[in-house]
Amino acid sequence: MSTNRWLATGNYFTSYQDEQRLFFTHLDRTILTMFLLLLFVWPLLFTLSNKYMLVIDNILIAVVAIIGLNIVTGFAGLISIGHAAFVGIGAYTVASFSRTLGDSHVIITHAWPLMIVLSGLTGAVFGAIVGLPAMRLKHLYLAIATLSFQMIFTWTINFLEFFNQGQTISISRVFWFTGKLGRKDHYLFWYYVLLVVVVLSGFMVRNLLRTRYGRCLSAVRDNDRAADAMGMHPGLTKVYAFGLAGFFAGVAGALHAYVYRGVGFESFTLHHSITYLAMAIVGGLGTLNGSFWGPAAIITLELQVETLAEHAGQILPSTWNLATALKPFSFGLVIVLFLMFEPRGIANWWRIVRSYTKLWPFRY
Amino acid sequence: MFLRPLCQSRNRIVDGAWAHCLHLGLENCLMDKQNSENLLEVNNIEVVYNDIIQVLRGVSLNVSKGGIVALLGTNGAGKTTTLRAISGLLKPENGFIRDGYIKFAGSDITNVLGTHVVKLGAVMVPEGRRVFKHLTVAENIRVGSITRKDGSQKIRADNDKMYDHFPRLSKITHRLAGYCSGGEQQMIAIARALMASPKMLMLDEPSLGLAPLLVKEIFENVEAINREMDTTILVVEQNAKIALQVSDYAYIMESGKIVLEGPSKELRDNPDVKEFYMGVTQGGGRERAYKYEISRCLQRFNRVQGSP
Amino acid sequence: MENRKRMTVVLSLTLIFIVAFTFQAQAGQTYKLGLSLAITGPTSDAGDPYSKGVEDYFNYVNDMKLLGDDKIDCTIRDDQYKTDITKRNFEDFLDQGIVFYLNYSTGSTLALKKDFDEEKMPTIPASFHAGNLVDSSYIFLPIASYSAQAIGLAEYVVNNHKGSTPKVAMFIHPSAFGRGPVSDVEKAVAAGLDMEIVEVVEHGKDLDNTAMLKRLNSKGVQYVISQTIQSPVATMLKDASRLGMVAKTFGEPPPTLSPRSPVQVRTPSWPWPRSTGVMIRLPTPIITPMALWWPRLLPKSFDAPRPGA
Amino acid sequence: MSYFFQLVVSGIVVGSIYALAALGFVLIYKSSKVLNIAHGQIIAAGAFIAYALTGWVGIPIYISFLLSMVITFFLAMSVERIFLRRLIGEPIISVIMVTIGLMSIIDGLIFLTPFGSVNFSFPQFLPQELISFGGVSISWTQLVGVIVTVLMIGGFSWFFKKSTVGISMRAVSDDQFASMSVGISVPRVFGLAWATAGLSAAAAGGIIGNITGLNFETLQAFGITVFPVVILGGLDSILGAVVAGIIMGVIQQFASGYLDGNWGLNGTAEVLPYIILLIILLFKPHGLFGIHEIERV
Repeated sequence: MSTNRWLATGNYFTSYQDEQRLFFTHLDRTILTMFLLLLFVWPLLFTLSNKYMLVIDNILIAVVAIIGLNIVTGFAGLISIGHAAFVGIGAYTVASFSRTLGDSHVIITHAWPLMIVLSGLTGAVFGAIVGLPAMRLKHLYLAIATLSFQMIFTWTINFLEFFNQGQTISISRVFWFTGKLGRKDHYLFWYYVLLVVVVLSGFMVRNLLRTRYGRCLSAVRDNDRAADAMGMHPGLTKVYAFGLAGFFAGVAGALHAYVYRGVGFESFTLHHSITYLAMAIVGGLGTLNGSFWGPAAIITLELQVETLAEHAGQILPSTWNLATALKPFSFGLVIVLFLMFEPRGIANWWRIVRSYTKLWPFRY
Repeated sequence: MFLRPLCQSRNRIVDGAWAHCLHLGLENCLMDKQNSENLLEVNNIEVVYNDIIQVLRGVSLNVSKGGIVALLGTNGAGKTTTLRAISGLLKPENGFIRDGYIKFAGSDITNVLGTHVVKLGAVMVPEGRRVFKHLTVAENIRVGSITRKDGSQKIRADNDKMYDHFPRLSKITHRLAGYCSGGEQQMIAIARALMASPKMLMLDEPSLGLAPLLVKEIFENVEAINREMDTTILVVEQNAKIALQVSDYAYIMESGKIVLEGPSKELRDNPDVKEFYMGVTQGGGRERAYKYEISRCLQRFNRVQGSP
Repeated sequence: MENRKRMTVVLSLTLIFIVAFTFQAQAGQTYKLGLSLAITGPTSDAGDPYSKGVEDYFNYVNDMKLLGDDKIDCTIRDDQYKTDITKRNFEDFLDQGIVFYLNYSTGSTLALKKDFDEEKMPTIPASFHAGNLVDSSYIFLPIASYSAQAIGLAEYVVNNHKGSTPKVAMFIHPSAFGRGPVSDVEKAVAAGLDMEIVEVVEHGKDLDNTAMLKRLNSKGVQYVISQTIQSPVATMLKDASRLGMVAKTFGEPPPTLSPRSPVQVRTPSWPWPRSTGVMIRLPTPIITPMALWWPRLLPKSFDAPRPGA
Repeated sequence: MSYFFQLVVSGIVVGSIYALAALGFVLIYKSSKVLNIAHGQIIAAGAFIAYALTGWVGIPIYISFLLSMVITFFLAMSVERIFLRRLIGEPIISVIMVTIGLMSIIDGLIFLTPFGSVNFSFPQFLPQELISFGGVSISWTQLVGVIVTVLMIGGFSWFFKKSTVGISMRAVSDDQFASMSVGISVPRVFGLAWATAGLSAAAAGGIIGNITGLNFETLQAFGITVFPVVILGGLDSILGAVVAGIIMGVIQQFASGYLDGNWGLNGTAEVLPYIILLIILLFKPHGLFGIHEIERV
């Protein structure tokens, strides 16, 4: 490690511990701190409309979910086509309380941090249970096991009277120290909550990867037989991975329930699972910062395409379905182009940018 | 014609083998005049992977019709890359022939797709046997005939010929190839390649991971193929001893270059070859080997440092 | 989806009515409206023409100066049948300052009910689920709710049935709008409608309904009241006629693309009974009122009077 | 008892149509180890092309079915050519994601046509009468569906077992490098796999379209509906697809015949296949007929 950690411009690792530091240089840490500060401060400086606040909240919810998906699909290499169901488990944990106690019971409105953690734990339990087949199944067969879970989840929610047969179960606004949240500050308030959750989850995952278990994950992904030979238990590792993914998904689900003030099964269908996968891949599988890029990119793209389709609809005759067609078409095209030309996702651009600036001001 | 690549200034010869090379090269040149018809001509090729990693630095070799030629070298010398360059299989590994040319049976096959090369009659048996594990032995062999256009009659006849040649396979035609033993798998791989009725067969380390007895059997088979089917053979080996016994002519590679070549008989007696490739040392050999290793390490190190 | 052919006409007229009377507008004012619906995604076969109908209708209103100098500016957004996107669209519309909101699916209408009330935003959903009206004072249904329609059919069955108590089954979509009418019909039966509901069938993506129909038959079911989208009913009708039950439509003769005008839906190869209701008469008659939508009907009918068109 | 038999027969009929729809997955998976999520869209496209040819162009219906198979054959081949050829050698998950993207792209293209939002139906071309024996009845449409399925599946099994091209397609799925070394053109094999999958999809589309009518949502949903069939059969086995298809078909019919309406259950046919799939996978991790990966270290 270089003596001056402000001006270090290169790799000066002298031990493995060095390589596992959270921040390689003071500069890294300072930049990150500043960036986080900025994230906390900007809403105070100028206000966004409710729509865009909701969009940002939506991105952050997806980030939490994708962090989970990245653990199971990116770090452990297990394709999960049922992630929306895990998110749904979290949301329906909150919803069950609302259903049994009434939607404005004090537990829901005041003890919401507890509810969020509880949803995470429920998600983890279900994740581990769904992960059990991973002890035996591999590759696509496992992916289909998660798909089955998705289908069973949807059916159960849609069938059981307890879950209001899939119809929206409402959840009332929460209380903060200032009293009950109004409609105006609703999205802003949850923006801050989400931000805290995202930062915490980010650090959790970053730290997780530095532990023995984190290394187990990538070892199992790369070759589970070899990992077995090294004394790791591939099956259990996978089950843990599903459990962790379930935890993050559950947290995301609870947050979704609170932000949207209601839980309906339409938000947790197979289509959403696939969108989550798309987010993870566009962001960059197996990278932490990919979990941030992916949701941001996909949701922004959706918005942009929507605007584009609207403009196209105004110019083109309405008899032609072009504007309608444009939306799925361009959405699909972006995913395909990404995979064709940048299969490692946006995280790879980030990596390239970083490696350019890493040695700054010195060059090769 | 052998002199040209050897004399190029960028081909720094690794060790004291320089003189030998020049000497043998001249001699070969003269010898080669007698059976000068070259089936394969590799001229000074340079191969890069991913546009930056240079693996071959000007390799030239010739395979004359009907002969058995061996290409020897240690791990990472570039033998397999050479073979892949010839058989058009660099592309899947993101490799590319940047310089030089390869001619097979008169036509240029530099950077040509593998299918085309097979159609021209040069077939490779890949390293590590690579049989189709989930296909039966019979299906494995049949796949080899995919590029042939000369009628099912001939193909069927060839198919039978394979079983005559490898009687061991005729007993296990319906077994999945993945469950066959290593030796059987190697035979399947060779038979599969022969089904394309090649003019030249390229074997990539046929001895890899096989018991000595099996290695012997395989090489006997190779000789028989060469003899009976009039197939030219280019064999890449680490096992210099057996390769030099079987082949007529041999090249030795080192760090992406041919450092030594000559008729196998002569190479067998060459002290350097004996020392470095057959593990036989004569007086003080150990020390020399040690020094050589060090110099090579240094050289590699310099190269790594020097590269962008 | 959950639409009848004249639905948009009624809907729009009601809407104009509300708009015209709610806001005593000055001359030349523009009213902003918002419509969020599924142009793509599930049920887009109904949503897409619905959006065109609304668009054309407001063009018609503006062109014909039905509101005098006032104009209506209706923004139409696709929500892909997703509640999340509907909510986003609604927030966006609010930011744009709409005075009236048009919604589409049952799910999102129920999910956003509270928002409508909080924002005091009058809303007409395309879903006529009776449950929309519960605990809500800003959702309006311009025509009879699905429940009312289903009860109407039940009454039709009872009135026209000869003999003992008719046995009825309900064939419904596995969602809120499908299930909604069931309990209301059950209530009507409890209140004295002389009818027996033998079974409620929630269909899936079935390729073959033979088993279901045979089961209903063996339970003595005489009528089927269905409340769902087109495709499952079409498959069921085919299977029904295959089993020897003859389908018969009632209501208006539908517009057709084919020379074979299926006033009588007899042929299994003609899966789209193009009318508001279908009756299958077999050993026993089955009535299927269906939520049907014939695309393009509305624009066509408005083509003629439009100036310059 | 005839109720039971009717359920079995209906199950077999539905199951064989599932098998035909699943065949497309198997064909692509067999050679390139890719699960084509966009298969439902290709099925829909096949059905729409057939309708467009007969309904708008006026070609006789049988010929338009054949033509649609031919057109879809080349369409699928060009899809492979344009989108997937570059991805040879990329991780499988990326390739699967590309097919997900493809799903959206084809959706968009279909929304350009009237098929995206209007329902159509094939003109009727088969006899109306029922074929019944002993209280059990099926329609001509279904019978033709079963016959086409049997023909297609028989043909493809023969193709993969006996023809050199078929064997080499299996070889490519086994070891791409080795197959290149014997001169198989791997991209061409992939193209062929997609093309044959397209062909089978068009056939499936024609049959399903005849049964349910031409509704885009319904048709494309088949891509997902047959997943349990594909997996239960073992992903790369044609025979597996048939057996699993019939098992799933019969299970669904039994579910809706015996479970629905009793004990307050409903719509069990939607979920039961997945539950049974999970249970079977726990005992047979490679499906019923899937190839066990031969891992010799």
